[in-house]
Amino acid sequence: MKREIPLIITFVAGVAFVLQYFIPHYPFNRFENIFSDWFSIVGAFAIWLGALSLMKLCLLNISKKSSDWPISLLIIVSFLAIVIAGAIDGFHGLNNVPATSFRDPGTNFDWLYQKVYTPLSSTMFAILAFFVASASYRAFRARNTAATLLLFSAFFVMIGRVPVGDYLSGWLPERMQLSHWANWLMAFPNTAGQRAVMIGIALGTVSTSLRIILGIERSHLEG
Amino acid sequence: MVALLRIAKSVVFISSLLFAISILPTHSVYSQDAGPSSSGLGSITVKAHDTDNDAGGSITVEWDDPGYEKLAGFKGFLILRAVMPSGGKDSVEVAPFGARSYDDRSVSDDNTYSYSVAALVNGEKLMSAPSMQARSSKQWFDSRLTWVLILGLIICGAVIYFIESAKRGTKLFLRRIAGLEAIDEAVGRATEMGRPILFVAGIQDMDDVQTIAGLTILGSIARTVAEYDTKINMPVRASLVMTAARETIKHAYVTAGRPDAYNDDMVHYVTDEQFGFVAAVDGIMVRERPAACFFLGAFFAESLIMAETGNSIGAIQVAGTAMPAQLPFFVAACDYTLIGEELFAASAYLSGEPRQLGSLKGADVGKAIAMIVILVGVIATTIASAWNSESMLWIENLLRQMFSTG
Amino acid sequence: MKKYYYWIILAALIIVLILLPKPLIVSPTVSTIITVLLGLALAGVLVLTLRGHMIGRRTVFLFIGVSLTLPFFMNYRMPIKVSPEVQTLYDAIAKLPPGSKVLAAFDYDPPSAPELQPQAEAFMAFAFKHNLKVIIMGLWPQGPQQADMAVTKVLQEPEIRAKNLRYGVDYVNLGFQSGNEFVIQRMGTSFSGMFPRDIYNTDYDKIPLLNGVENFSNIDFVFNLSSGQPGTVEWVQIAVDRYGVKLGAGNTAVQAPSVYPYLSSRRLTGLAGGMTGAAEFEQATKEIGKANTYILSQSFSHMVVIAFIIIGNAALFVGYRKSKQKGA
Amino acid sequence: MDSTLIGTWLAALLTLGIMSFIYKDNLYYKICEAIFIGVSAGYWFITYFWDSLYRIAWIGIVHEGRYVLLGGVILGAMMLTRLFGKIGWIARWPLAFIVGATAGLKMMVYFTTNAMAQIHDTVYDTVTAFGGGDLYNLIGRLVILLGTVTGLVYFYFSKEHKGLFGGVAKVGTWFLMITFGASFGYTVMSRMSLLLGRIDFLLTDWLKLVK
Repeated sequence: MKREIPLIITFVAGVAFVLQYFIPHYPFNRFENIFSDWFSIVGAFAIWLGALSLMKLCLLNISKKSSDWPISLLIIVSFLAIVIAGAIDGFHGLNNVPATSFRDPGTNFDWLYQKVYTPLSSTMFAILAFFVASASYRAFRARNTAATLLLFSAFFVMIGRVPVGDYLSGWLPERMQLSHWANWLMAFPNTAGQRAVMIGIALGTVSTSLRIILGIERSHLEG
Repeated sequence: MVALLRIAKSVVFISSLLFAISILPTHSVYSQDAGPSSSGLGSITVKAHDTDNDAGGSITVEWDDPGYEKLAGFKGFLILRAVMPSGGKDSVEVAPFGARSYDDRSVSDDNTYSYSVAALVNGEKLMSAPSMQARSSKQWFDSRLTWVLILGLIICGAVIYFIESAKRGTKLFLRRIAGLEAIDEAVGRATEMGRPILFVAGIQDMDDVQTIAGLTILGSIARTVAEYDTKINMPVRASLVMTAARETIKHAYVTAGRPDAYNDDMVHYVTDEQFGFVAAVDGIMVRERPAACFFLGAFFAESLIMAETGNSIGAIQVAGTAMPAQLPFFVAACDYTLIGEELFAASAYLSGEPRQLGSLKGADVGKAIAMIVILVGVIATTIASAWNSESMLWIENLLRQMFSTG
Repeated sequence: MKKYYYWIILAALIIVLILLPKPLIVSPTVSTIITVLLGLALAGVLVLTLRGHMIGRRTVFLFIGVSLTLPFFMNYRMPIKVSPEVQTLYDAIAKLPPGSKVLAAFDYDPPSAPELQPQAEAFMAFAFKHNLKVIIMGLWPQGPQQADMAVTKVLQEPEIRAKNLRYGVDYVNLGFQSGNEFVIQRMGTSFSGMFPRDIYNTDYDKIPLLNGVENFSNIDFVFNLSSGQPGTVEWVQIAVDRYGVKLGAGNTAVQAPSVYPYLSSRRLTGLAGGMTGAAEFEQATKEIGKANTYILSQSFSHMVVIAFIIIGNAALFVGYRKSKQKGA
Repeated sequence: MDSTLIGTWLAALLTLGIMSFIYKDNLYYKICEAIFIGVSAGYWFITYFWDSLYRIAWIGIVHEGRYVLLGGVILGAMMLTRLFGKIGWIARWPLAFIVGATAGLKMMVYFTTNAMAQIHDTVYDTVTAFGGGDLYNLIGRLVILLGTVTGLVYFYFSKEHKGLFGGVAKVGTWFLMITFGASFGYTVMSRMSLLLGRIDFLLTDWLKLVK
């Protein structure tokens, strides 16, 4: 039974959500909305599991006094700091008329978000610039036909999409300029490749979904 | 499973039945010519009927304009509604300029309504005669999706057919996918070097099919890992994925006969924040120095940060994603990349189960249809426009109708 | 001991930077000299590589950092040509009559702000100057906050301040709603169902601007700023395909290629992609802002990346020749 | 020192800390990473609490009487059975529901918007180009036609890539490579602008070196 019930649930849910796509009649028209609500509620419960797993690993590090236990302590402290700030700001906001949100400008939560979370997140994203450069230095070598094509199309788009490209080719007729070639590459060969990938993905999704619905693919449900 | 398949077949049957019912007429259109109006322009003709393909609660009002909109001082068409049999008129809405139809979504399926439309010119209301009565209703099938249903049934039917025939023992040929052998090789190397394996199942939650595909590949990898007794480290970004991944790995360890070696902490949640997760994964990479990194699932901008960091520590890297925008980075920075659909196919290949492989064959039918339709469509249209061929024009129109989705 | 050198150098550098005269702008002559020096350094790297010394990642990183930072101090502006997809976007917005209701969907967060914020500011300024009514919403939690920043900044422009725009009448911020593409789906039937209250907790019905705005049929144009999922793809798939809205978008450069198919099938009206798109959009709307400053740094770093690609291939080419000679 | 100034300094120091990672892993980065993990995990924890548990579930059920939401709460509670070893298997039920619903939902969405719409556009685009007579457009559309079909051949699993079929598949991979190159080239630009944003913050807001 432990094994069958989840498979039946998967099957019924899958079929119901395929059918709802075609049926505007109540209650099928409500399915998508209900699913999105349920999903976010389940997510809110599940994050307790995640947070506890994170805390557990950190506490384990601290109790074992492993080499970087102060780092684990720092994780716990910063976690609690923003949770407490958000909880206090939130409950405080409930009493205001009209009620205010925990993330309104001026709250402690918002301060932490603006001054700690945002710079960290933006910078982590930003160091990608360095990695893009080193990856291009290494990867864009004309080793074989495929790599040469990759190199050439990247080169054209890169140079054609900055004003410098217009400087270099400004003397040519408009149809021959670099920016025009870059636009052409983006609009046609790029679209073609994207479409092939997209159609492939769509059919891959259909067959994977069917495998899931029919219970053939079920490793995530067996423990 | 046989029972489930039987249910699937009956579902297919029922849906075709529903489709058949749906193309029967479900509503009627009433219309009536209006009497002459006070301006010299002739009358506005109003039609009202149930809005097609909806969940009820809406009536579509259509009218024609004998030329009011061109008059100076024209303010708009006012739509008026009366509840039948006896109710008084109330105004619903002034339609925007140029509109000739309006969906009144404030009606109840239990009442019958009659509509009239008034042209507002210089403060005067030039009324049309009331329309015939209309009542809104719910539909059981969205008739615009008829071709979606038919094509969907063909492709799903093909998938199910090949699954069934594979189960009955028919030998199906499928070509190799480069990169799949690399998975075993990578795990083997990690074992030799005594270093761990890092697995990232993308950064989306369980409501993305790619995450599920990543997890099924994880199942195969974890089995090898359990057999070789290698260490696996899997940070996750969503708690639901953590739960599912634990089930997957646990099952793999049980199948490999080593349930005692399994530990929940192999899979650990870090944070829901995309780049916080990346910061942590990068930290794990430079400190634990895994010998092999797997990135299989839905990825966004973090793809290259992870792949380049993995590259700098000299790990074998196998990636796979169906995010077209991230594929270039994985192709550039990883040793092997499963491109788009290959990610979905990989789990079927790795399982080696005939039924799983059958489903791939079914998807190939879809690709064959796509190619044929594209080629036939283009050729038919070319011939149609060059020689005015009626039959080719018919094919062109048919294809266009089939594949238009909205 | 050597470990701490780097930190001491870094700290000293920061102190020097703090003590420097402000603002620090160099003359065109000095700018030219710096550019030439950078070029020479790259030539040096080329020579080294050709001799068989492959340079490490960190040297590449250093060049990128320097090439992005230096142009900030240069007093120079690049001429910019507006591309067709930005032009169609501008035309679509410029064609809207005053009083048109525009839905601005902010689906990005701070990391994408350098590319999208200039577009957001240019759009807001243009909309306010041309009396378009703007309804702001976000499918990303931080989106409406970004919108708020753009609005606050734009409202300080003298021409716009003179208009005395009022919240709730000329623009409104509906805030964030979770549910990704389902939100768009549900907005197809009812905006107020999805956004019962605005970001300041005012009821939907009590906001004058939203009077009569029931669903997409009451919206004249949707402008979507997007850096991922959910974003422009979802807006096209649901709002355009199912509800027939007119949609224009500003995307990050990464997102843009995956949106191009929709542009060529005309389901998307105009697209401003990446920093260049932002600079072009600023040019088209005549709202010159940060993007036009950034584009110089951008061009410098591009040249550096392209130089490194050329260097890498030169090394490969030399390697071929050497191996051929050995073979012969 | 006012809170804005402290905030700017804090943000600047955290920015430099993360950037130090590109040189190599170090204590400064580790500290910033720990703060990042803690703060962001907490951010999402509390956001889920207010946005989903309070705003959707509590307000929805208690104030608006939408009892259908109870289903979500029950599924959520089932997730938590994971914490109690013995009955932990119940957590598979909500997982099964989510996976099944996702499969059904995504299957149709991808089928219509990715497969059908793209096929439609490919045929339609080529058709309009034939009618248009513009050579530039015509060549472009033919390239789309060729690239899409050969690309699909590459993804075709049922036939070995040999002979003519293999040649066509090879052309398909070329198109994929051109696509990847174009995306990559386009992306380089975007990545630079992200770093620009941070450098702008350091130079303008923190050091006030430029206006």
